[in-house]
Amino acid sequence: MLWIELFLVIVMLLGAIMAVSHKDIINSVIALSLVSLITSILFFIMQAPDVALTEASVGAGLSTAIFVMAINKIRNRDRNNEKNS
Amino acid sequence: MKKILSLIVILTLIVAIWHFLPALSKNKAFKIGHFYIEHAIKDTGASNVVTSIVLNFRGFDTLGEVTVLFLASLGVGFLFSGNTKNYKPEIQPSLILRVSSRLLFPLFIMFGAYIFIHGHLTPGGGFQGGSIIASAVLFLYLGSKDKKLPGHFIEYLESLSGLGFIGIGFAGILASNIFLNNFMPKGIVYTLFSAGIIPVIYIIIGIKVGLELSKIVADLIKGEENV
Amino acid sequence: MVNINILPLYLILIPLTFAFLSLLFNKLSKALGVLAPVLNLLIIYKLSYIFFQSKASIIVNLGGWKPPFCINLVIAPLSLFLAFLISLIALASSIYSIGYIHDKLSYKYYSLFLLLITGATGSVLTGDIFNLFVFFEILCISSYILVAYEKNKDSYEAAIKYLVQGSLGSTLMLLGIAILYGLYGTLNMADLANHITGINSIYLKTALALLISGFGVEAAIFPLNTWLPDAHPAAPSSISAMLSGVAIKVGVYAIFRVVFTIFGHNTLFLPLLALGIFTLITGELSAYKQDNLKRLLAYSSTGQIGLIVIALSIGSNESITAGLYQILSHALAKSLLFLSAGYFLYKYKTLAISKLKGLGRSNILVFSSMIIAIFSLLGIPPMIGFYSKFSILMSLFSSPVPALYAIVISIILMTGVEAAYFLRLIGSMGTNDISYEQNISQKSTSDWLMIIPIITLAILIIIAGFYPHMIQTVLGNAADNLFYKNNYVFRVLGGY
Amino acid sequence: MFKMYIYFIASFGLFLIGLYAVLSKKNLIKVILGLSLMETGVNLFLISLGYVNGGTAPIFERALSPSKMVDPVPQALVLTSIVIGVSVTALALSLCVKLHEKTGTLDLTKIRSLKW
Repeated sequence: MLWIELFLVIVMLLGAIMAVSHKDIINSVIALSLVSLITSILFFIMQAPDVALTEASVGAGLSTAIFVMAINKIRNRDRNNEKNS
Repeated sequence: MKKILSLIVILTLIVAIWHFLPALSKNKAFKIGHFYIEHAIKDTGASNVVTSIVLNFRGFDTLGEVTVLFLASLGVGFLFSGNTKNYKPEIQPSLILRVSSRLLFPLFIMFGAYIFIHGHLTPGGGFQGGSIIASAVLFLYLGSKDKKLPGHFIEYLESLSGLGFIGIGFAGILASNIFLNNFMPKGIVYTLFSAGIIPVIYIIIGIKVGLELSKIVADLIKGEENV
Repeated sequence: MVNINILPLYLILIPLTFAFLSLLFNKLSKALGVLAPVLNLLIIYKLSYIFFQSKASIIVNLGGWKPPFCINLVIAPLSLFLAFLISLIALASSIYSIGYIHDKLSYKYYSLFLLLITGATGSVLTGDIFNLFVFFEILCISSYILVAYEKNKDSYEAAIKYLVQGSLGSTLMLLGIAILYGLYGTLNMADLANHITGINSIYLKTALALLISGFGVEAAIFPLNTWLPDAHPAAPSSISAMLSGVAIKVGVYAIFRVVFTIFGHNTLFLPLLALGIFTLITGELSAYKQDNLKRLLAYSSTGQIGLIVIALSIGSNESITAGLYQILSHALAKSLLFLSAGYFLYKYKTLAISKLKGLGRSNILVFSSMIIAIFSLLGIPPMIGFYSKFSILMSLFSSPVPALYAIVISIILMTGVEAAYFLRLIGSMGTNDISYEQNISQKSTSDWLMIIPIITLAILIIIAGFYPHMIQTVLGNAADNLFYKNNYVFRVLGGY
Repeated sequence: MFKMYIYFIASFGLFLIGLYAVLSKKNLIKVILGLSLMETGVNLFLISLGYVNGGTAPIFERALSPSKMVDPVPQALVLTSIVIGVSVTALALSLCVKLHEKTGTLDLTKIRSLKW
């Protein structure tokens, strides 16, 4: 069990570093979603099923969707601006 | 500049861990936690201790939390109030996505409702169920060609369910002079109809959170005004 | 008929319910916005009447459990005083907004405004540290949205700057609360205060630093106040008055509730004293250069917050009384000034002081109220501001402060700077030659709706100046409540 | 015991990586992402505070003794803080979209007043 946790934590921290440092913002958001998902598993391991459920549905699911939608809007507008000019 | 910053960050990390490890490893007795564990099933009738804390012992926090989410949906709705166009995806969804989104939508809703109705027995509750409902709405959007949620109507429902939460708290005042008191009969533990007002509040919260998050999703996905 | 033990709860529930109602009944939103502060003032009147009869703070336990296990509201002189201040400024600003806010989404404005009141009142009344965090979030988030209310480039920039710094602050705050919970296993403020005997271990120091920096963002203390000069001018003027008169003060209250009550520190608190002096000096010096009227007022606000923080962090009974006095006088004067700045913006569509030249004479009522407020801020004798500044200086002399004369001299110098830019403002607005061509619209009722709150606040400033000793007594009670932690702990935990 | 150290490093690691992003990144969305990371770190810290080695989840079953349950209070607090976090994120992102509509950029160095 210990090794699984260690592995998860290392992947999570790498994901966080990738989320912060990646050039493409969409990839950062996906990495953030990965971090949230692993956090949710850790919550489950730490006997907090309620929080794990919330983190999985809100943090990994909806929050990522909100990020992607906002980025999509911004990119669409950028593309339209380029087309117009 | 950036390198200095990251160096500072790493140094702080090391110092913090160095200092905090002994405190964490002491593994103190958690005082109020034990009280809640002891009293949850006896005094609230909910077998999920977290639910009994969220809705009964510290129910006022949850009222605030629901208000924060209400504020967010109000704010997002306010910021995008100029956008009135419907959602029109650039790439049309395929037939499979269209049909399956319609087929699965009621199942999603049912799953969300199941989670918030059983909040006092199993993990989960209003917030989790509500966010699942919101993802159902998102799914419906993704599988549709042209869609619009009735924004004003949702706002009405949101405020109504907010008032419902306060109303239940107020019923506690009428029944026993204590706000948010669990005045209803506790029922038999481990069954669906138990724990007094807890399932009622969780259903209200589930509906409210579902509406608010779906409204945020709908506002963010809506078409642009001036494009 | 009304039960005393639930009456304080209505202070929070009335604005919250009205916020929901104003979305349901859009037509009534203006009436609801005015009604909520009025009802709150009536409740506060009743509560203070009860309080002065029984001399005991009222503890409201929510959910039917005893204090360390439930959330409780503590109705003591300090929280009553701050709740009174919040409702008073809210009343003035809500009447003002009827004349000031005209767009068709105004029901959302009132809903947000009511939630702002809810957050402020809730964080003042609550006796539980996590509940304080939640109400603080309500206060902050509603002000983020209200700062962006004008929907132009500046307001979006200001709002997002405020949002990023504010939520950074609340994350730090949450970490501080987590450490406190990890150490003592409780969240009730009185129970925490009961456990903490002094700021001795590294964990407590870390937790205190995190909590101060978290609340310090909202309180606009020196390194964390870069959002303020953008956010306050960008908001609609009625909201600037609320933010400057109320929101910052709630932040200051939270900091000193943590320092004095929870951590039981009851002597000079040096770090905050130093930060307060920095806040004072940077605020006043940056205000001097401004040409934008609201920006000048915002910088002046940070300067005044510095003064309040200095007074409170000295940590003697008199100095806390003086600090609360300064909170009162600054809240009245600064919200008056923001409201009148909004009046000029509404009428002449400009805030540049150079363009407002000579316009004071044609709006004599507003202008004379502004002069009264400015004199009060500067501390000219008959106004309330004189007593607050005077008592801050007196309390400085009577307590063992290092580098006493440097502090006193810097306060006096900064008052000089303040006088310089405010007198420049008065001089430029009161001259005879009018450079900016006037296109005054005819006087309408909405004008009067804006003028009446301004004049009322001015009258309050003058009247309060006549009764310094009465206010001193009331605030002295409030200071005791903040200062003597054992009393507080006893009242809350009482029979437990 | 070693287990606690792992969670501790994980939560503070997330917190500090997020803080680094907030302080040093130029893209506004990255800053908001950093805030979200910090929030997650604090939540993980809170949950790990309440964890007991070999404990069970705080949900009663018919044949379960309450003596070995983990602390339920941090879980309730984290529930609140997650919801507050997602509200702030949604609000921040919609402000970003509107700001981008007005200025055409989200680069902090190009926006006049957004230097912190």
